[in-house]
Amino acid sequence: MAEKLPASLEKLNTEEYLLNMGPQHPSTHGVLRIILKLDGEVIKDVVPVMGYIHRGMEKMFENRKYDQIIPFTDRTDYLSAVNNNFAYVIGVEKLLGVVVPERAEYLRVILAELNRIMSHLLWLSAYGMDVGAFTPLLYIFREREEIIAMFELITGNRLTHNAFRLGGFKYDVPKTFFEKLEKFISHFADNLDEYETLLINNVIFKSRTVGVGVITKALALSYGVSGPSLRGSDIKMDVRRDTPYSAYSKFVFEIPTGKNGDTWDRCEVRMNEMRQSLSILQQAMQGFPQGDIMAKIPKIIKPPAGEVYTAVEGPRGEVGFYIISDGTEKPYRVKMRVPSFSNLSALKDMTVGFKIADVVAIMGSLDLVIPEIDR
Amino acid sequence: MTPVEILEKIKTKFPGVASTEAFGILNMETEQNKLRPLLVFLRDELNFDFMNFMTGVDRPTENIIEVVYQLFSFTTKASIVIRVKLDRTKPEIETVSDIYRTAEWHEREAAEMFGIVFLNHPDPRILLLPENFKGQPLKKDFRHPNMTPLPEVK
Amino acid sequence: MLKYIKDIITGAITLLEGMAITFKYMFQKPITLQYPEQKAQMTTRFRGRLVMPVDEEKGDNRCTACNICVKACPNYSIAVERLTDETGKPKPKAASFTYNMGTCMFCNLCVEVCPFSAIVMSEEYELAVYDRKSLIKDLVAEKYKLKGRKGKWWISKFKDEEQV
Amino acid sequence: MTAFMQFLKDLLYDSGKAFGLIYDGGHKIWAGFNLPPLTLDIIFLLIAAACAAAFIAINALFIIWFERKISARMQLRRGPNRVGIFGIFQTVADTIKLLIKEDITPKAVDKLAFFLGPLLVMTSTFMVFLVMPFGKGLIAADLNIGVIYILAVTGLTVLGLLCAGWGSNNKYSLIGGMRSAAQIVSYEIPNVLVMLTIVLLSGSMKLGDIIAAQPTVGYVWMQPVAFIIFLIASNAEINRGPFDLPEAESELVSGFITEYSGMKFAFFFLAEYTNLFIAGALGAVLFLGGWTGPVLPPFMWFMIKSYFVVFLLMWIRWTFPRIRVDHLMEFAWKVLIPIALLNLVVTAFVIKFH
Repeated sequence: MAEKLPASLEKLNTEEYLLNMGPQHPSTHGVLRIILKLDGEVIKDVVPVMGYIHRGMEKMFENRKYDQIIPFTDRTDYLSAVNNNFAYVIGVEKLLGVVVPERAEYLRVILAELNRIMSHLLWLSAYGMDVGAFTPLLYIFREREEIIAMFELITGNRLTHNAFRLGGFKYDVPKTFFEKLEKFISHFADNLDEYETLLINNVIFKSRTVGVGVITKALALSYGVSGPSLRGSDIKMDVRRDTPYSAYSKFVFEIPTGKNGDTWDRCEVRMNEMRQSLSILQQAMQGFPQGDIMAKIPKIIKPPAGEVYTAVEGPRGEVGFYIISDGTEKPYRVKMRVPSFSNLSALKDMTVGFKIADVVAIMGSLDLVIPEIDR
Repeated sequence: MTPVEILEKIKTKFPGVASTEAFGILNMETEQNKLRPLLVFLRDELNFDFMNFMTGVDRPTENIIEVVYQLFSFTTKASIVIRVKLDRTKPEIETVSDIYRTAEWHEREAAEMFGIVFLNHPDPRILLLPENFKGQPLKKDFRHPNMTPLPEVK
Repeated sequence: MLKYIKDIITGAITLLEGMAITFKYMFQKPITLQYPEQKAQMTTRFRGRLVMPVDEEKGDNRCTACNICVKACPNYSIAVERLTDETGKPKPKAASFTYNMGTCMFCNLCVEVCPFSAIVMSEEYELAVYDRKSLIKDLVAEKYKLKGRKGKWWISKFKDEEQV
Repeated sequence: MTAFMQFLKDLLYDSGKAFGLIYDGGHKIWAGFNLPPLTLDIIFLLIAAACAAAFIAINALFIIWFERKISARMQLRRGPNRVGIFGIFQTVADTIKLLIKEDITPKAVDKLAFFLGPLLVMTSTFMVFLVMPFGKGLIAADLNIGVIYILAVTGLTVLGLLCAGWGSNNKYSLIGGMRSAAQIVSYEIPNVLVMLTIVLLSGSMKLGDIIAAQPTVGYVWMQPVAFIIFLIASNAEINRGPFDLPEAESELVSGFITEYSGMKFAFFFLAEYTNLFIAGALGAVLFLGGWTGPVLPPFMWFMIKSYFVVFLLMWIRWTFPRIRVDHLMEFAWKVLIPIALLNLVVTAFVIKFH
């Protein structure tokens, strides 16, 4: 402001104040704490504080045998347990030099894509809650329940499946699974369109998300943002396409991207991703091969000394495992590369200048899972 | 770009960088003071624009702590691992958080887990551990009073 | 001005579309499962808590106290003690099979490695108790009988499911 | 006997006449005891107030149940179905729970403001019932400035919410209180403009006259735009979704009611749902012809129409996401007020030259 204000106005002392969002807050999706510096309703600064559920996973891995680690990976990102298993399992298999039978590869892809849809559905419902629409949650949970039932059929658990084993699967698929999958595929696309009309294309929703939380291409790359959050910024990066793992090179699918890198783009990318997952599911179901479900692997797993980094495309982004083996039964060091960790680190550059309600919308669009960040 | 081509390009600029290849990923070792120029070179000239992660590895038998940087190129789809060996008694290294922004948090994590000091780090607070926690838990010789040894099974 | 009016009209249309969807759903059947009265049907592979069912032919459990499950457990929630005869020589029989449900991850690894099919994950899922001590159970002393199942059903349960 | 039947019939269909009989009879008997008539008037007034309070309580119990059932139906759920038939007594059980709960007053609160908040909110909602025409003659006082009275009294709610927000000494509550003040003040204006159109059409501010002046189908067919604006603005004024910013639970936890518990919390809850009913009733009176209608008693018609508007508001609430605070203001000042003004001007012209 160029001109000098009158003395009576200058005395007016406005204060910025700190607002503690979390660790117990309905929309931080877990025990994440965010310290907001507010000027009225406008955000001046954001500092995420975390570690409230740090369990020392990486230390635990060093004291477990290779096959015992798999159930622990479920518990980092509990919404995409299969994708975490996937990243770890293909890493150890690479170290061992095991070739997984094709049937197991296909089943892995099916489970991973189902898991992705399940996770995105939960994101969509929770995001609806974040922006104040309660009703979509209950519609979406119907579909999610169907997927969970399928997982229960194959693995026996609903959320932390412990689905994969080194070398494939312990048990083959039950017959009823494909009937259920077919039924799910037949109606899911229609329901997805309905949710898009109900929530994503709603004018209130659009006004809350378009142009909010913009992150540029260069900044997103530099922050290591991955997954749909990165693709929202018009970067066609997808581990499934860039470094194909398992059977992904056999399927035809597109990588949806956004244009502006704002919150609405990230939402739209996720919606389109579910459609792509559906098409992968269809392809995998049609081409599902016969044969073994488990490769021959040694009874005691002792990979040769060496190190490997394997990553898969999880629902939230790149899930990676950096495994160092020293030739014993237990890994020397396991580092988890978790997508939410990097995604959250970009929060400050997205939120400053927006309002409290936008913080909730932006965090929701990043699809954070806190146990994954803390590990 | 194949790993060999990348290697040749790097060798011309930075002679004396030891490297091996494992599972299709280039594994490169460099020195403490060459790390930052190397990363800048990789980012600007070879398009390694994405840092997957960085972390530490404790190796008490060799008395070193390794710092590992994994980079990925979105344009060429190549990956590279860069490792720097630090003295275990006094692990110090320059921060790279201004080259790759994601390194800021990863470095904070590595600092508290391994006791590595990142010089010139913009925000050197602890990240995940409780505030009054003593020790660096991911070091191999870390012991905590509440730790109970795992039962031996015959 | 035209854009202003157009925005209002398109906005109103999206709102009405949304309202039509909720109105449509008002006349659909609720999907609620009235929990305590109605219960969900568990699948064959469902992983409830660990049990050691009584083999009716043998009249006892099938455990030989070989400790393989103990080694397989990632969380060390199983401890097995062997039965000894009068001379102190160990017999292939478990004296006690201590299972700590508080640390169990329900990962099924112990069941998969068991060479004698002595243990299995049951279909129970209401596992909450008031006391932490009652989470630790001795499965040998429990003499569990699988409910509604006959004979050695659990041994062949995966074969019972028709495979593709 | 026939006189009694006639009295009963009057009580249902022409309550003013029946109450007049009671009033006159009461005064005759009272005069026999040689007591001043003023005391009897006060007693009658107290009885009327007690009736209104009882109505608020029972109606709130029902409306909460109604909302829970409606939302459940929309969300493929069953809603309350454990206490009583169709769970109709669920709210009663909830109220009993709230009554026996500990009433926590946090240490750092401004005690006076903290206590005054729910009281003011409740009082202002209660006062509206003075002019609410429940049926033919079933009205406490048909003031000739009825519409203005309603606007003035409902505006008082802001004070209560601000008191609650400020007094709670909680940052979330403060933001919630401030938001509600801004919101209610802004949305008062389109509401006034819409009511002004109705006043222009009917030529009176007395609610009884407005009802009488309406054609049997109500003003809604003549003023559809005004009706929609009324729905939006009154929905915003009673702080319900998609305008529930002051208590947005995903942003501000619960806004100004974060620190309240027990009976004070119940007061806010009661006020919210009573306000919902008032919005519905006003909609019925101003646009749907109030208590007029065939066959059924006027009171029934009034309730049916009110609940229809209430249902519309619930439908809106359970469909849409929450609007953002700056969009809320923009919407009021840039969309609603211009349209309402235009509507008013057009109406005025049509009336003048028709």
